[in-house]
Amino acid sequence: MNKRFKIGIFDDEEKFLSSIRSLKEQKLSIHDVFTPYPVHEVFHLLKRKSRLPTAAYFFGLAGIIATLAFLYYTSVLDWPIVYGGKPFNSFPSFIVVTIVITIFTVTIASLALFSARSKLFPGRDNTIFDPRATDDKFIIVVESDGVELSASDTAGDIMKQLGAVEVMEKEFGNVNE
Amino acid sequence: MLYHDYLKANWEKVYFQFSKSSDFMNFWNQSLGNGVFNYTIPVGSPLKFHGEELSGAMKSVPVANENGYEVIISESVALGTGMHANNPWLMELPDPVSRQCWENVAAISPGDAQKLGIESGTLVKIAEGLILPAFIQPGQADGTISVALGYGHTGSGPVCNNIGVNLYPFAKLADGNRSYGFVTDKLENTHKNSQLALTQVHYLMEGRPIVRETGLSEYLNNPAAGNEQHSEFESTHKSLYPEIKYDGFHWGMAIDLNACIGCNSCVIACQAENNIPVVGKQEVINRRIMHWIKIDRYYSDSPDDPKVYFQPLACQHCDNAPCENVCPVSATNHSSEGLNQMAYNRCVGTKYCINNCPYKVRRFNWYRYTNNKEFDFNTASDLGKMVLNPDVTVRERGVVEKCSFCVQRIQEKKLQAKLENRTLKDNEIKTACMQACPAGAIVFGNLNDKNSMVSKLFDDPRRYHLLEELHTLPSTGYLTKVRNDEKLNT
Amino acid sequence: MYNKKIRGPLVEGNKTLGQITKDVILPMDVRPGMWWFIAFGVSLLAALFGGYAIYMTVYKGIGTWGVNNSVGWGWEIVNFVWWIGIGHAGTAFSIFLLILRQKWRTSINRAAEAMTVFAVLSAALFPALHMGRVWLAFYIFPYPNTRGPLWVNFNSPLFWDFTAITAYLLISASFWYLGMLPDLATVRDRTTSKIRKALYGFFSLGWTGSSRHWIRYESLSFILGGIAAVLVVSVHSIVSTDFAVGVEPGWHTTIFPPFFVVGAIFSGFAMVMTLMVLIRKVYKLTNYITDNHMDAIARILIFISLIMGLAYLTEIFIAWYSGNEFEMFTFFRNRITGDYEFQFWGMIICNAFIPQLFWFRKVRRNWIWLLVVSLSINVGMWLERYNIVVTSLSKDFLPSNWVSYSPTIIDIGVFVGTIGLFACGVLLFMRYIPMMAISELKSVANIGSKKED
Amino acid sequence: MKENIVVSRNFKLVTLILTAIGVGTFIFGLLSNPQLTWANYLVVNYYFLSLAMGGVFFFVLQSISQSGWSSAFQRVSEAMMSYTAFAGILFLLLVFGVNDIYHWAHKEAVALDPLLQHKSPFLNVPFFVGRLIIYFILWIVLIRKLRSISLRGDMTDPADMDGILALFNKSELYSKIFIFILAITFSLAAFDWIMSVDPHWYSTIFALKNLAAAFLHGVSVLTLIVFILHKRGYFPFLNKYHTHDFARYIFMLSIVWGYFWFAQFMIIWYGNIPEETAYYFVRWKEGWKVLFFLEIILNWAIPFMILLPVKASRNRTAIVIVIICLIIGQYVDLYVQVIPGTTGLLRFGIVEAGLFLGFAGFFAFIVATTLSKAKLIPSNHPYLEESLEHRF
Repeated sequence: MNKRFKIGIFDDEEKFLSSIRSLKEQKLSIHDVFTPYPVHEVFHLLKRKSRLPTAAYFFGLAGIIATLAFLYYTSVLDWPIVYGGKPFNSFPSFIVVTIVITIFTVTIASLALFSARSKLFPGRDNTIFDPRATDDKFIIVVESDGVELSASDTAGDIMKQLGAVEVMEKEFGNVNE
Repeated sequence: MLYHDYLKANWEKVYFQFSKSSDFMNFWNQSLGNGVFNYTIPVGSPLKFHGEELSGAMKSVPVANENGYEVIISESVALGTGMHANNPWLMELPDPVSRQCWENVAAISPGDAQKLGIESGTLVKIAEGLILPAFIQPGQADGTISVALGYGHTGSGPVCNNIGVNLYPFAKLADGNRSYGFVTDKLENTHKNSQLALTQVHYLMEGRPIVRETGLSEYLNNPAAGNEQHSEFESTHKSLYPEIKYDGFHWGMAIDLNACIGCNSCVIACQAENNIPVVGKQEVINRRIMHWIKIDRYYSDSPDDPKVYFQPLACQHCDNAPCENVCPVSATNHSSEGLNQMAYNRCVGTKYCINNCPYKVRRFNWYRYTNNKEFDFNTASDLGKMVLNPDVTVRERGVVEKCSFCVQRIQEKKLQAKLENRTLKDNEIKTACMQACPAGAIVFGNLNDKNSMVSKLFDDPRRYHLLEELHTLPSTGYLTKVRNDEKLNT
Repeated sequence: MYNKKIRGPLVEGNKTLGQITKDVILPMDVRPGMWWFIAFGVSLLAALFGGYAIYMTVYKGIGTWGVNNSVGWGWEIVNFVWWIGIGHAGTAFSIFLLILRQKWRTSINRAAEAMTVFAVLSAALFPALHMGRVWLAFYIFPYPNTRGPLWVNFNSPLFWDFTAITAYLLISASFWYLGMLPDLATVRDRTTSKIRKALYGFFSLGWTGSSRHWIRYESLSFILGGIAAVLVVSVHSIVSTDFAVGVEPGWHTTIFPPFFVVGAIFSGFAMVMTLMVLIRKVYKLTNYITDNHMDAIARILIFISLIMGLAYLTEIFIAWYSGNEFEMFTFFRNRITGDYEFQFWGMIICNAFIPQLFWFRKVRRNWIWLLVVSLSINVGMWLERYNIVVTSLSKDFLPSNWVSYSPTIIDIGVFVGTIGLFACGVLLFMRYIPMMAISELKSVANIGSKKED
Repeated sequence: MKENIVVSRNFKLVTLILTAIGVGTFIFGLLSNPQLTWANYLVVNYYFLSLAMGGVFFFVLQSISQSGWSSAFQRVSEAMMSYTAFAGILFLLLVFGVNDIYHWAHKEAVALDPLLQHKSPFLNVPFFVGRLIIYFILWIVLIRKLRSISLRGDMTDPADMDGILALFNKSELYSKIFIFILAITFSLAAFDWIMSVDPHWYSTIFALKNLAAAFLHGVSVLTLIVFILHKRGYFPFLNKYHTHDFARYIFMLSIVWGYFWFAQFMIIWYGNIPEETAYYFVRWKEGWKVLFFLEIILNWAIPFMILLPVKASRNRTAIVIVIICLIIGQYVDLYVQVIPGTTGLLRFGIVEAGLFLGFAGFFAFIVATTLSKAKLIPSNHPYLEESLEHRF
């Protein structure tokens, strides 16, 4: 189903930020914003949060426990072998292995989670509202469908007033949240 | 068929008379079937010693002038007169003293070498048509050159053809006696070099307690003389690992350095028993000889009058083996009987164990030595493969191997004892080296059995381990050499 | 808050965001000069020579190398450690300088990370090749198997190596790739060629620059960065345990883990410098990779060089202090004097003395000098690994086992091959991937300038 | 913003009483059990010297890396540095105790021991004392230099940007020299004072490990001082980003220390060569094993676990808990390093406690008085602005 969007294009970070602020003040819902580099202020304004670090912490914990358990099982329970007089449970050696395997686990799991949550994977074709977002423009996208016409227009006006170089309305299909 | 007839006729003439059989064909077939014919030669009158004639013969030996050299032509330890030159095992067996193989060399004294600017490997001309690589032999008297016989074959087989120089033409007949030596007035440095196939290139111990020795009277005073470090190291041995108990067997080997004469029998016995490949001259030059046991030879410091030490060195089967720790694929680990064992099939050839072995007794299969025409020694032809011992695996290229304490023999005897429902007797298992040692220097057995020969030798105050300070806990012990040399005591 | 007046601008020439995009993407849009094709051809030839050497090694056996009964590891392990060391540069650059708040790293880290990936790929060849039976290399995986299941030996530093290198390759590659995502999208959105659009579209994974992407992207970079910091230290520490846990004199020493890590960063930074001097020269990117950048790397190199010198001294001092005859022999009679004195003193001069030239500002600002010194460090670090690997093995405990070592043409071939491989990789990178992190450059381009105006 | 610190009478009184307790214990100890006392004297003396060295490290590293965020706290590290001179005097006293601490100082022991004879060109009393004096002279001279450059900054005209930068560059240059000299001298000092307690044993990473320990514990005490001063209203601009950066320092250094500790232990454990394992063998017996593990738990495991999440590393209470663990941890670490090789007695009694309190009081007194002697915030530091408005 196609949706209509109001798109404001800025070439200055400050103007772009003040537009977001004032859109927020007017309680206008912003679909998303697009920037050529990460702007931390935006994360605060739009209350964007990532729980990836928490997830990674638990991946790490799981990795440590699983690795140590695996090492203990293989070297002590399943097939104990004497190497150079070392005890079966040669803990200092295990620590080295555990560090690396844990790192490995965390990486793979975090990458997978990132890919799944951000919907980024090879061949993925996410909607590009305006290709200049990856070059030098800052872009605010406001949803026009499902809101009153006046609200959508207000958003456009605000952006124009606050220094958008261009404001347009476009229709896109298959837009995901 | 000609040779067959000749052989048969010879047997009929020489050996048939000793046989109890009446029919020659019967005797012939029987001997052929057995593969051997045993007989006793009737002893005639005892031989007499003729002193005068000896001194006469001595007089006929030519004496070199002041600037000349006496050339001594000797039998080599490995090849003897050259009869077995085509045997690759013997061809690759290093000389006990020079530690060199695959050709004959002109051994000259360090003094002469220095005088003429000769180094080991320099080609020297001794006589017309006799150019040999020189070898500087500590202890060789100035003005003498010694060269081994038995090399330089031309039509005797693929291994020995065109290897070394034939010295027989220079062993002239004089007064009806063959003179194994001649005099030459010059030793010419040709300023050309060849590489010698040496199996050991450094010959000093560098003051390290590798071969420990003492004098007889000191030994009589204190049986631990010369071995003081052993108790010292033993007292400081602190391990961070829990001690491992070996129930049942704990195999060990004691090597008496006093008995070892450096004859190399153990080397060949081991090679034959364990299917150890022969690698050829170039690979020996590349320091890749495969012998599982080798006899290290050290000289005492003075090159003019050195004392010689022999030390058989094989895998020490350490209980805290540094090599086992580092193998990533578990190819080498410790058996419940104290053996440091190799699983050839598991080995991927990282060579880490070779590096981490302080004794450097592990060997690597650098090339494929079987079915490879480039290594046409024993295992490239169907006939050659007849020498292989079926009880021992032939190793693949890229695999590490080493002394196994003849584990196949251990298993065989253990099984036999089990079938006969009895305990294993001491000395029942003989490793190949132990079996071959003419001096009884090598003793193998169970260290857990306090009455076994090896345990008794381990209780000897002369016992020590090589590189004790590393706490590798070898299962091989050495016994201090006791010299009959009273000078040592002063 | 970044004080531009004191610290100097990170990007010179008052670039706008659009200009940055244009400048960085330019080398990808225009056909490279003749030099590129020549360089690529030469690298390819070197790589082919390496291919031949590898073929011989696998077809005939390790016997084609110079190693022997006592010196079981030779050039191949030297090269392995050398490459892995160089492979630490990218990650070290991105992570450690991030931790130390060195903002100037932005224009260099992309190339440094690319270098890391190619260097680690080159390095990873050797552990496989040095196996006698490389076709059984999978035995090292601890997977349930039909052999018992007989597991692997978790005590073995080679197993640690294997896991560490696999993890490092994966993480450094994904860290690099992740950093590239926004830039690949930039290329995708700017190109007019259909093939390129499809290709870069595929590899940019559908990146749009949305705030949802950016926040997760930053979190992931933070996680991967933290992890990579630990990993970069642990990888080379683990490589050092290949030697340190052994009993060989000159190998068994507790300082090896940090010493190897520092050495790795040393050689890595030197290689970064070599590369940057050339890239700067060829692509005229002096506004982005400024003289100050080179200056900063040079200062770091002096610092590390002093640490290296100190580590050598510590080793030598403790070798004497220990009173252990084997240690003393290895250090004093086989390295400082003896058969390997050339390699030893070469190492000392290249690593500890020549970098001291960087104390002079003129040297730090002259590209030829920079090239000379950075190359000499690379040679020095190679010699250091040679010293460690070969000298200890050639003369260890029992004099009867003492031998010397020299490489064969095959050894040399494999090494040349990896250099070729590395160079090919770098050249392709320069041609097809934005050489600098565009999005990061944009974020620092105007730092510190706004408030003052 | 309060510019200067005033040391209260009470504080002076308490610290001086503690110092007096220390002196009293020392004299009592010398009379009752000199060996025990000297060994503990070494532990505690080295302990507080290491804190001062940690201060030096923090100062020089910040200068060399031109870090901006920390410049407001520079005076705290300077105050800690200034203790070095007093530590030097206290270390000189150690000369009277060498026979009680060091096995190699006994002529008759050396005569029987070839290994000690080999080491005697290095390990002998005159050279030992000579080195000690040289270390301290070098340190004190450089510390005074850095301090005077820093104080000169306060006098400069704030508008004179070039003059300020020139001063900073000078300070950076001396920092570079210092860190290099420190690396050499402190390594040797660690070999001299601590490692030679077990004269047969050696480890190449030993000096590095102790260097990292000094840095770690120095920075954590520095952080503690900053927090205490903040609580008293001195560093009002201290925000969560500063806290985070301090926590990161502690976190990273704790990992580095743990890494060195593990490297040393693992390599020795793995090689299992008696020459080296003798050291750990003693420290693995009976009660020592508890301390052995306590050491790694306090100095690595707890800081690592607590400071891993970002939230905790911006929380001052969490950080203070970690710092307290580290303060105990350093004592345990040194105790485990020194005591088994000297008295070999595992005990914590009056002598141990009294000496520690005495030194702690003295250290606190010196640091506080030095802090009060100059402006708390180096007002003309070129990066001060970055520090005051520090954001991540």
